[in-house]
Amino acid sequence: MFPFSFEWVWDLGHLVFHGALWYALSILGIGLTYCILKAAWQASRGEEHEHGHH
Amino acid sequence: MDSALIPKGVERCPLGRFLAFIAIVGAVLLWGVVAMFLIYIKGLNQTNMNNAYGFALWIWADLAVIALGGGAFFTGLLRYIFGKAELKNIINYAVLIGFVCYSSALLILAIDVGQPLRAWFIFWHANVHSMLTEVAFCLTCYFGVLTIEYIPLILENRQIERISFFRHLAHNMHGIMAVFAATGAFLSFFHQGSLGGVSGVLYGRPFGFRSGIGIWPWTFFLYTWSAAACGPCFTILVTRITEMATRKKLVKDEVIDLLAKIAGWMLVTYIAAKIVDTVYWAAVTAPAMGFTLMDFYTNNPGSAYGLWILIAEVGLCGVLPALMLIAPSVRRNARLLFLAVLLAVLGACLNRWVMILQMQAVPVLPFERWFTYFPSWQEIATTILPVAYGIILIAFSYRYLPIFPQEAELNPLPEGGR
Amino acid sequence: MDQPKNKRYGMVIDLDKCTGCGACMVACMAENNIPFRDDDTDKLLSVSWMHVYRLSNGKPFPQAEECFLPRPCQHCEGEHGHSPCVSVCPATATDYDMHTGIVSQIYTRCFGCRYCMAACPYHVRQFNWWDPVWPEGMERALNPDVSVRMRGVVEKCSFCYSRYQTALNRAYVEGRRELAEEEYQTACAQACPAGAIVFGDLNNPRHRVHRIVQPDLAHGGRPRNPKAFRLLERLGTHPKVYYLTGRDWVRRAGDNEVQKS
Amino acid sequence: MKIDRRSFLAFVLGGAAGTALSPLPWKLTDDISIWTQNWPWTPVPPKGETTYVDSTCTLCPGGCGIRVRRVEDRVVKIEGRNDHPVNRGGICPLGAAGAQLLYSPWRVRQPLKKMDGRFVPVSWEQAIGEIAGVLRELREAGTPEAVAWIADTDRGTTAELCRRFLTVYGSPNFIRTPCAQDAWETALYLTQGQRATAGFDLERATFLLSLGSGLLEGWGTPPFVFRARGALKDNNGRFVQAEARLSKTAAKADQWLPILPGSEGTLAFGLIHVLLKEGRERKPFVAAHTAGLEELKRQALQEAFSPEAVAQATGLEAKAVVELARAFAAAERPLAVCGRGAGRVPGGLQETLAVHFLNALVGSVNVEGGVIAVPEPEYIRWPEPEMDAVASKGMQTPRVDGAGSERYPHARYLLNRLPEALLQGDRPAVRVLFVSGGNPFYSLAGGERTEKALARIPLIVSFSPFLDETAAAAHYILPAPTHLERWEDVPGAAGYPKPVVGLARPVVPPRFATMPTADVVLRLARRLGGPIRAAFPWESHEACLRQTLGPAWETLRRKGFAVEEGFKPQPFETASRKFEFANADLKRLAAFRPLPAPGDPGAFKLTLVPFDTLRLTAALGAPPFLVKALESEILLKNDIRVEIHPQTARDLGLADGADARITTPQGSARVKVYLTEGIRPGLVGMARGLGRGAHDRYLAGKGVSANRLLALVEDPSSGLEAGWGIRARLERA
Repeated sequence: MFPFSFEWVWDLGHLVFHGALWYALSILGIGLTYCILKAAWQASRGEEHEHGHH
Repeated sequence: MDSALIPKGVERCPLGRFLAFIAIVGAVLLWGVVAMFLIYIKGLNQTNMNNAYGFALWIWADLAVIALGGGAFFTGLLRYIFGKAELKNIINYAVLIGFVCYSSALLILAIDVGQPLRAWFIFWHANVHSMLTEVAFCLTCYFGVLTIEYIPLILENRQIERISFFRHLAHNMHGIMAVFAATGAFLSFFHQGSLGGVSGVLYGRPFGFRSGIGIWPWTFFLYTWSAAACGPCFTILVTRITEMATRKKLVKDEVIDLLAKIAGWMLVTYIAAKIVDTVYWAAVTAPAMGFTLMDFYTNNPGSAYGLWILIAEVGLCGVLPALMLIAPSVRRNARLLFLAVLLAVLGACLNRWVMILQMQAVPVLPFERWFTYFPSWQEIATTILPVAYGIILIAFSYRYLPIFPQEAELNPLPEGGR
Repeated sequence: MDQPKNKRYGMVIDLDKCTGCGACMVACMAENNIPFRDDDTDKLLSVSWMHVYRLSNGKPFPQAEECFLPRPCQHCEGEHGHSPCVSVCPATATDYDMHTGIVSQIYTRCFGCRYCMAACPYHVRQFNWWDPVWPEGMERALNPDVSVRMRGVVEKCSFCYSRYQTALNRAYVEGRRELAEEEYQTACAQACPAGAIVFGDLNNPRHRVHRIVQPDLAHGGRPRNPKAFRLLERLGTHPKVYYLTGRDWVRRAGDNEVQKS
Repeated sequence: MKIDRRSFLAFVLGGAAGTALSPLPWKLTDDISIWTQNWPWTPVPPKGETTYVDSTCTLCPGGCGIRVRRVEDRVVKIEGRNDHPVNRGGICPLGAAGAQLLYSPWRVRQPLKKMDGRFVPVSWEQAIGEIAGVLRELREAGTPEAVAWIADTDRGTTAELCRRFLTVYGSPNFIRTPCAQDAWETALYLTQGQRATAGFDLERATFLLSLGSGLLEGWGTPPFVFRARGALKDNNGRFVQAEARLSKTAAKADQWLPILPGSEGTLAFGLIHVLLKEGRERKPFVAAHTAGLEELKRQALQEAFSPEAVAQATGLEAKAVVELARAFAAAERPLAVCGRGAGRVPGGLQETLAVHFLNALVGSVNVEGGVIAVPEPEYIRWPEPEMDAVASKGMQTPRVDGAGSERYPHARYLLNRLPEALLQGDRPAVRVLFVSGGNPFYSLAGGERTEKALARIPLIVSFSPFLDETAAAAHYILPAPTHLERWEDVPGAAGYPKPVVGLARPVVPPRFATMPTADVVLRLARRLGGPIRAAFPWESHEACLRQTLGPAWETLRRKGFAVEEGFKPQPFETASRKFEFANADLKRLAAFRPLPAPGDPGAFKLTLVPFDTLRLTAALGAPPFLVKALESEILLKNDIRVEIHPQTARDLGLADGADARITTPQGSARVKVYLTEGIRPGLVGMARGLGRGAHDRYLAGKGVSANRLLALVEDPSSGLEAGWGIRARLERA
């Protein structure tokens, strides 16, 4: 639900819930984007890293 | 034939045998898919649910698999946040089991709703005060986390790994896995708890209702805690079953022992809290609503919810496995360990069953009678469907992905092997 | 007296007058386009907004007594409108209207998760397990003021909300803002041949419901009339449907009581 | 361009990402959800202008005022008229479901003729012509009395036209379907000398004693009786129900006396016994307005009606009988009523007389709160028809049902005796049977024997708008319009204590090629010509109605009903001008004797007692809403459930819900049992109205019909149907 849905209300419940939700989603999104972009950059540069020890 | 796909340094059964196995499980899967389509086309009248049993086998299955899938977040938490490094040898499998559990839960949920084509309204028109909303959001997000955690495993397939981008991607994702794991644990805490809240907030249902802190009923915390306790037990159980099926040792005993020990102490604390909760509920919460404990367990011909179920859940499948798991001697005995984790897993399932099914069986209006329910074959088939799907996914993952880091070491190839 | 602005529509059902004839059920079915099926004998699979329960005092012949209890949606107020069902709906498909006290259901919003059904202790909420089908020609009797519900959604009594809207529209056209008591009546209250169902605004001291129940609005609308009671009062659902009886056992059948030994 | 794996993968992934980022999936998701909200197979009732039309319900003898809500030309809802004196806004479940009858797909859409066992559509012209042909032949053969007509009422223009038609045709065999009024009307005639129907001022009674009447289960005009019952409650009156099972009526009574079934008359005499013995009769009324008390004393003070004997016969305690009599006598406005269940079976005349005597002893006759003799409506004043010789001769023949005969001089209609009469001789006494209402093929008891008897009639014509059992068995169906599509004058409301006339009007135009029964009669008369034609000078039923009602037509059309608000009952019209407890006619009646349930108690240990419910009907069939509203204690899937006491169940080894087979001397059927403490041990309670051979798929084929298991029982004092039960056996199936 977004603020433009008619049943949206600006109350504490919404703020807490959506705050936590978007916080978590942002972390995931940023993390994933970071990994992908970095991998693309590394792949284009033909970099190699040490293998097998994660 | 498919040897190019099989991880290095390990041996797999012949492709023919593998495919035969998949075909057998696939037949079960197909049965479930037929039932699923029957339900999609004809509607939920294909089930034995009714207006008194709006939640039934499926919701139980959802709650149960999510509780058992809790092994993923908790093992991740231990591995990445609390630094239990040994657990890296089982974390892959925990993630895979979690992935199977959560995808199954989502699948079942998608079958369970009356209007699956607009099920996304739960997101769009979300009511943030509903436990189910919280469940839906966190569940979906956490499924995303599990996917993120599972992807690097796929990327480590011998053929995929040859592509530089994927190799790098897997490496990078491993690099910041702690961030994902922490987010996953955060999300898990809330959705596991919210699942507990599903019945805990129902103040019209004295059997399920619990007091609590703020908006969170005690079941909120009990569910999270029990998922953290029983999830790893399920991971151990499935690992052991996999070892039996493959006739190989895949994870070292120390690793299992550590996880079992932590699960044991979690279970001890959980079951203590559960007992306190039960006593408080029986002595204070329910009587205030006009019910005694025995109102919930007796005089219920046809529904079979006797006091035995409480004893089975808290005693046989709670206290007993808890005590077993904290005893090193039990943990060292493979059979007893197996029994202990099995009981713990059953305990979690039984808890979820009771909180959903028995909650609805108990008559609340004094002039109503106990309600009875037995699932239809369509419900059973669609509940078994994810099990078959899980077995297939695990089989493929095991065959083609390096799930068990210690497998090669524990099972050295004979001379002349690959 | 300071009269609250908001309405709190409610109902009183005199169980000593109710004869269990079923006219309320049928009137409700006709008003609200309730579907019917070849076999509607399994009441747990059947949609009926109004259901008449048959209560028994449990005594042996010939001391046996029976009572009929019509059960519409109780339109629980809970605490501040948090009725058991409204707060649990994940998709905001049901709502507690603070202006009328009516618990509504948005069928096109509902996606059939049935959490509200699990939440409602009165079994007021019913699911459309089947597509509603009318035999050829009979769909002509459908009421256009009430939408027909599709398969896969939950429905329940709305206190004939469409009648409220119709009455309000008419009043507005006539330049009035307030409805008279008789202008808005539910189909069941109107049909009841025994005069057992009284409907009106519990906030309005001139309305019969208020005068009969004498609700203690400071305490969730608890009835002050000693003959009046609500179903499952102890749960704190604060229903707006009240029942009247002079029979002790009937009153006791309305709520659970921990036996003190 | 070389497509390698890399570029292919990039294409696929890029394409997927591009599609995901485009509005397409979102738009599609949204469109699909909008589709689920508007599934084409979920009907959307068309909007339109809403109008209300006032009319009168003719689905039962109640005649309630209804307010029909229409949207354009569709009937969407039927409500009770607030301003109608009879129902005052209330409505019964059947009336509320009336639109489902109008729109029933199982209506008969045009005249049908049965050929080789199947119905084929024919024109009105053809159907009426062919039937007229048969009628002409019978007249030419000099046997016009071989025509009979069964109708569910004998009042109003339609019924009077039918009866007039039979008269000028030459047959006395117009038969009204049985009801409790048969016994009441006779009782009023014999004791008060009045040709009237019995009205009951229930609203103003303060002590209501019902001897087995299902006051809340269809007896009289339900909304009126229901309201009266509420008024009794409000006035702190008392309501006592004497009945063998805890019916809805018994459940709502202040006191339930679980008497043995069939002992109602004995109880009434027992109460009279106590009243007279203790001198508790209302002496001023008895002295001033009654005659023959001594004879009643002689009759009632017999040992057989002493409290002890009555206690023995009814299963009550002697003390309870005495207390009841005293309470009844002490009440301000006591009123006793009878007519078992919904009052569809007349019951014994002596029994009704006993109840009526009881009312007379406490002065509750023709007074406020008592039994009121409501005169038959007199607005139909047509000139006597001219009869030809054939008609006169035919009218001289005795009625086929024996009503008015030496043996049953006071009976007017005895439909229950028709089956036996039909079985006599090589040729059945009735050659042509018209049926306008009542559905006798379903509602007559007697099982297969009754069916066999009726099947002997070579030509049966049904006027039913629906394919009911009688229509299914008929040779012609000449469908009438439903109650929402035709004009009908509705005189009287069953049990209502004032004269009232309602007008039913066409709320919507007829849906099908139907014809009002009265119009069919007019057409038949025209076809037959001569004096028959001359007796019917009207163009149509509507014209007849206008002309008959005269100035009242406009009032009725405008207001919908006419009620005599200030109605005062007429003085008694007996020879003594008093209420007569005894006279020559009464003396000739066979003495009171409680009628046992037919069957050998040795072979049949239990007794089957039928009961009525407002959620089913006797004749009409139940529209889908009623079947839906039916309790699962009565119908479970397709099985009827019979009520038995847990003790009976234990003796038979039956658990709640168990399958069983019930057998009576008349037949056998599969049932499920329902255990309840609300029935006397040894009895089997069975709802009437199921076991339908015709009707729609919501009703047909469900349960069994109690009528098929019951026998016809003739009351020796009047010839009226008086069966209240039958001996039965219940076994595990």
